Amino acid sequence: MTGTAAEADMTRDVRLLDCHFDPAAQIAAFSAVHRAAGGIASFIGQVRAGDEVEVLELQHYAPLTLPGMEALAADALLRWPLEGLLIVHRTGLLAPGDPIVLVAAAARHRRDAFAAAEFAMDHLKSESWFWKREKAGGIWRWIEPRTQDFADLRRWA
Amino acid sequence: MTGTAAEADMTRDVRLLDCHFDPAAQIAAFSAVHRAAGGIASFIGQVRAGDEVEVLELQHYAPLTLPGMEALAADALLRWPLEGLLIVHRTGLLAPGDPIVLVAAAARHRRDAFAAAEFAMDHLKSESWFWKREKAGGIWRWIEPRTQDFADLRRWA
Amino acid sequence: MAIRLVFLGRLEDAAGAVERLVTVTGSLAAIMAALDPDLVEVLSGERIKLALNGTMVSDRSGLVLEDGDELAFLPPVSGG
Amino acid sequence: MAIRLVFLGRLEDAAGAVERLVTVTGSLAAIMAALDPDLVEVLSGERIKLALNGTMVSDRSGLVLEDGDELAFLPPVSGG
Repeated sequence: MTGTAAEADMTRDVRLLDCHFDPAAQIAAFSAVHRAAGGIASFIGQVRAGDEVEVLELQHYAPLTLPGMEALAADALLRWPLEGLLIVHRTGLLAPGDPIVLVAAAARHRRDAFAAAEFAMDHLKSESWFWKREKAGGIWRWIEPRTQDFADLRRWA
Repeated sequence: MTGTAAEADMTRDVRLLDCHFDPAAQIAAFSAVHRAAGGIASFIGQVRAGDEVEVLELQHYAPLTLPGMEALAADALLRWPLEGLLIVHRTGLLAPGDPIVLVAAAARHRRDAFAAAEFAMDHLKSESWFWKREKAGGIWRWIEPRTQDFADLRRWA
Repeated sequence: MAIRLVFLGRLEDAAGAVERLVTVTGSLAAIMAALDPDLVEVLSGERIKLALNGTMVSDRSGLVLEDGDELAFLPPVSGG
Repeated sequence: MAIRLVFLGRLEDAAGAVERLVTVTGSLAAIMAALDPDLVEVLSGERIKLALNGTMVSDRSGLVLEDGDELAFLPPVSGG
């Protein structure tokens, strides 16, 4: 179950990565491609530093996870007039401070860019095929989705 | 009326720049400072490339513009539990593709980060002391705010 | 003659492994009968979803598993 | 004995300059009387706001301008 990378056209770029990535460098590359866009909304999710968590592991299931992310991106592109959408998600072991997920949406109007980025994040959080566990004090513990994540998701129904 | 830079504490970083800046590098630096945050929502506004616009000029009024941006940042920090807020805005002459504005909000929960970034952008667009003109076909033309910008602003009233 | 069972997330702990080959085919009930009853109870939880060869299963009672199939047990996700 | 007038945005075009010194003090009406009537009409538009020494003016009729003051005329903004 190692990750694979997939790039569609210039509009949609969805990647599952099993090693560290640099969100700012990804945003820079994405901006360079979408210079015609008026704006780029993005979200970087990272492992919180300063908690007692030592390591975080993100598990995925290859037959479902990347196809599900691709479908999510396609859905967002149908809902808003976007010039580009980037979704990058980590799998494997992560340390405090490491980026987990990056979503960036380029659009002519900022409202569309913000909405698409939030939509993608809400669905990645509670509808995508990832399972997360944390190690703290030497003990691994599986994480269940928060009630808030389901509430966030219902906004788009 | 040249721009000045102002940095408050680590939480609030508001800058008015009269020369080019690199939004991705700013996001990288901001992320590095706020490693304890769960997420960082950001927005990059840039001069659209591919239109007929040759140059864009952003004028400000020193006694009002930066103080107004500082007050906006303070307001956002009162409204949402943020770990950090960055607002960078250009003045002067800009070319197609150049970044105009960057807003980044770091928060424990992504909903707060997104809301604060959108709030700041909506207010920068229609309530901050900037005047914009574009040169196309050799002719300068002052830009008035769009009706949509006022509608966006009313969401926060 | 085997099918591959995949246990995601916390189900890995219950099963003692991420994957397991069982030399049984046929209905879901037949597969379950080959597993430890404690594990079967966990796998039968109402929040556990199933995927057969990468496609979500909507009708468990109609499942017929054949040689080479992969059946995944999916607990609630926690991504991002 | 002068006050500085600042014309922002499109008002710069109407005034022919970003800034202008006028050697008149007193009320806003007294200042306006020293300017070209066409410019006065533009500056009197209901969407034009005023700032005196960096503070927004709420009561124009009560304005008293003194030597060294800076009065800015602010048309609708268009930022971001």
